[in-house]
Amino acid sequence: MTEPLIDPLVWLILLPLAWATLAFVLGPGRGAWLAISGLLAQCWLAFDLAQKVGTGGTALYAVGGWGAPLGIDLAVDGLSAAMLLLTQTVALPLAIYARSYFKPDDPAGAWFWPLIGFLIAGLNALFVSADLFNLYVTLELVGLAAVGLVAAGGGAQQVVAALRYLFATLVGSGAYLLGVSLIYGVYGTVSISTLLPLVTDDAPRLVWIAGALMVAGLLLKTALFPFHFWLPPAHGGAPAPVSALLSALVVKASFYLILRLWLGPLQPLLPTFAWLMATLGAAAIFWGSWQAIRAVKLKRLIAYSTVAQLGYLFLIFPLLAAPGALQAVVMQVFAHGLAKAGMFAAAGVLIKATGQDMVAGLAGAVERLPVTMFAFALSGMTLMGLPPSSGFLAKWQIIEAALAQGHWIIAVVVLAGGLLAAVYVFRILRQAFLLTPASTTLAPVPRTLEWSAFALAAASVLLGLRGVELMQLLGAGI
Amino acid sequence: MKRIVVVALVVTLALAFVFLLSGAMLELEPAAIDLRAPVSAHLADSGVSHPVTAVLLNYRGYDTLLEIAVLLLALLAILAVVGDTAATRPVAAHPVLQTLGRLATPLMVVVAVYLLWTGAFRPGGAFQAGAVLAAAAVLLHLVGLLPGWSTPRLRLRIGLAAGFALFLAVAAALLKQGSLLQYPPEAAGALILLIEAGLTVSLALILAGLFLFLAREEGA
Amino acid sequence: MTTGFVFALAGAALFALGVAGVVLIGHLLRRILAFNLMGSGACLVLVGLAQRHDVADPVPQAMVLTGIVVAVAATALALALVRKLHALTGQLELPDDADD
Amino acid sequence: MTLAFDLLLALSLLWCGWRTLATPRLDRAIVLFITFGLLMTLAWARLSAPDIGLAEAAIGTGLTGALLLDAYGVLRRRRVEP
Repeated sequence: MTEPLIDPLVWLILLPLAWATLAFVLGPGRGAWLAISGLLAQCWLAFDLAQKVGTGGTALYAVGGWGAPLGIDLAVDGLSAAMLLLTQTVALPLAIYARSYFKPDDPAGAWFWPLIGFLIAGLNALFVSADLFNLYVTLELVGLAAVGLVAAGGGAQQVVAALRYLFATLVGSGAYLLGVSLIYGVYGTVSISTLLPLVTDDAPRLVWIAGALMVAGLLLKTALFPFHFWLPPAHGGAPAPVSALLSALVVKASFYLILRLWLGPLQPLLPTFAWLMATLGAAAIFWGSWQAIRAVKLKRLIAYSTVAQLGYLFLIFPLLAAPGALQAVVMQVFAHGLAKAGMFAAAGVLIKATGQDMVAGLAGAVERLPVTMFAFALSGMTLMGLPPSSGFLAKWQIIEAALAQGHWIIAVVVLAGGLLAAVYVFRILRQAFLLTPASTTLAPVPRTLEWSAFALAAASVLLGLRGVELMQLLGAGI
Repeated sequence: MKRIVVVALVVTLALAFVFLLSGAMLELEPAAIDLRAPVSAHLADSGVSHPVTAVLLNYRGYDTLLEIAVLLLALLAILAVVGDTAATRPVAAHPVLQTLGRLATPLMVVVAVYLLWTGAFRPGGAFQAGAVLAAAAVLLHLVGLLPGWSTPRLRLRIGLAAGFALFLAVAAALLKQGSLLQYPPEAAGALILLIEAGLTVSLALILAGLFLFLAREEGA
Repeated sequence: MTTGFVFALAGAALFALGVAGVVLIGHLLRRILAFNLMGSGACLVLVGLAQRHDVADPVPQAMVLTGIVVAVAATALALALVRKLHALTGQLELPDDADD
Repeated sequence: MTLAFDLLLALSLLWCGWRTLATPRLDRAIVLFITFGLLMTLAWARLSAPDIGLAEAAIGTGLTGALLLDAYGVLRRRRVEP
């Protein structure tokens, strides 16, 4: 255990909990500045932690001083440091965006600040927890916060979406909990580090069932095809800053946990299902893209694009033995996280300006809102995987890993997915380049909204030029 | 027709799952790790003598911290969903019921205090105590003595958040001399009792709030 | 056959019953009941299986206490959403996803 | 003897759970669910887990039951006088 790693790790959990509670006490609609300054500090903490992990390797932290298996351990390595970094850097611009997005008397914004505080605390806690039951509690924290954000102050459609999301997320965490129960029954512990040497490939049948239950529950939460039914209404129907947070971060949290189990305690068992995962991932790419291509509503389209982009994450499971595969998947998580946050933020600007959520209503947007449309195009570039964006880097690495192991079919799927993404991105851009119909008037939109969307989108492209640092962080030990 | 196929499929899957799971459970060997030994070995240092409370508030106190966050968050999400509505007057119940409510409340408060205090060495503790207090509030509401709650004012918000804030503050303060939530053995008992007392009040308010914030929207 | 085993098996069956209920039942209040059955089932498995030799184990017991509180939090949120939906539309079932 | 009691209790739990979902009337389903909670309390007692029994009775059954009954009452009132 290296001493100086400790503080940023713990404060990344305590700080958002503290400002969330304080924002709640301050009352409805208050706490924006509190949240933004909190997130600013968290960004610094996450960078600090990443730097320390990059040089010092992994660290273990025993909460309460007991140590596993009696107590709960927190653990941080390159993968979790990277996820923490992504979470804080996406959340900060979105918080600035949200402050301008919600008008003071907007019921959807009344409890937004404490809710995202708990959401981010849950995410951070999830990324560093090394205890299967503690992970269950963090999953519930994230899930309930996300449902609350989707439903907040909304109309019937939002409530329907929230209910569908709530049942999906509850069944998902229920299955995960049953899996954890079985693991405890078999081994008498839920600590990941204690389990590592105990689980072998001749484990009792119950452990296989437990693994299947946990992964199935998490797949439902990650909305992998065919479990994606709840995602488009929830991500498409929520207010724009919420959609951005959900698509960029929340679905990645359960994916991260699958990856963590796969590389960790369940390693001897799960590779049996690698090709099943990859097949579902490919199906997600095709189905999600197809639905995005024929979507009528703008945010629906972007939500279906999330379904498709999540598919790429699952393509790498058969490749995980190759050295570059983990880097590829984390790059895809970053690329999609930044680009999708930027795209939903840009969509929020367009909806505010045009007063409607229709793809057909975008005519003339390029003329009137050039910054926003540029942000949209940059995000689209990353989603398609055009160089020099981080999306290109991610897809390149997946293809490289696939070809190195002779799985050319995966490379074909990646290329086809890029082409399909181009179709739905250009559908929007083409509409936006049309001349403005004389009758339409656009409502004025705060500059902050446009520029925070732009910052996220630009980051998704620029990360492609600075990918090496991220790769080094991941190399620092998993 | 399609419905019948779906039902049949789900039922078959459920039965197969139970069959598989039961079979696998029955062939189980004893677990490799037995946590009962370390739980009782460190009980003297945990500040309480009831093992479940020791696990809940000391060994795995971090779980409990996050769990209180979940509870506070659920209340928050409910406030966000229900939106802003005016509080309504409750319907007064039969006088006999009201008298019963008046009599039961102090009794329930006594039970709650007993449960809180006894949790250190016997079954009981903050959760059960808070739940009993919340039940008293629900009872008072049902007999018409306590109105449903509207958007919480500052005092109520402080009450709702205080238990969690106190827990969080203790956790952070303990960082100065050890790791997160690492109680020094000699102070563990007092700190746990402090946290539990705070939690009892806030848990009672939150659990009652889950009911009373919902109850407010229609007065009948 | 010990007490722990009996209730672990019952828990497994309850979990399956609950999941089947959430999947098959349209009425939202009943779905919430089904979700609670599912949660109770998982809790029974956690304690029952750990205590299959009938010796009490405080660790899973404390975990179940956490699980019960989380379940009631989720139930309350679900009920709030159902009541809001009913107030807005008069419906107690989820409509088909309109945009697909 | 105790095994017989446990088996009986487990079967009642399952039956109660099943009826909760299958019974046609909603009010009866909720009452069955509360009964289910009380049986769960008994089960926790049998598993020598009195802490959970207390919490289940107070929170899992008491509060959840009150929430469900309250929701049922509101939904029915709305239906009667729209």
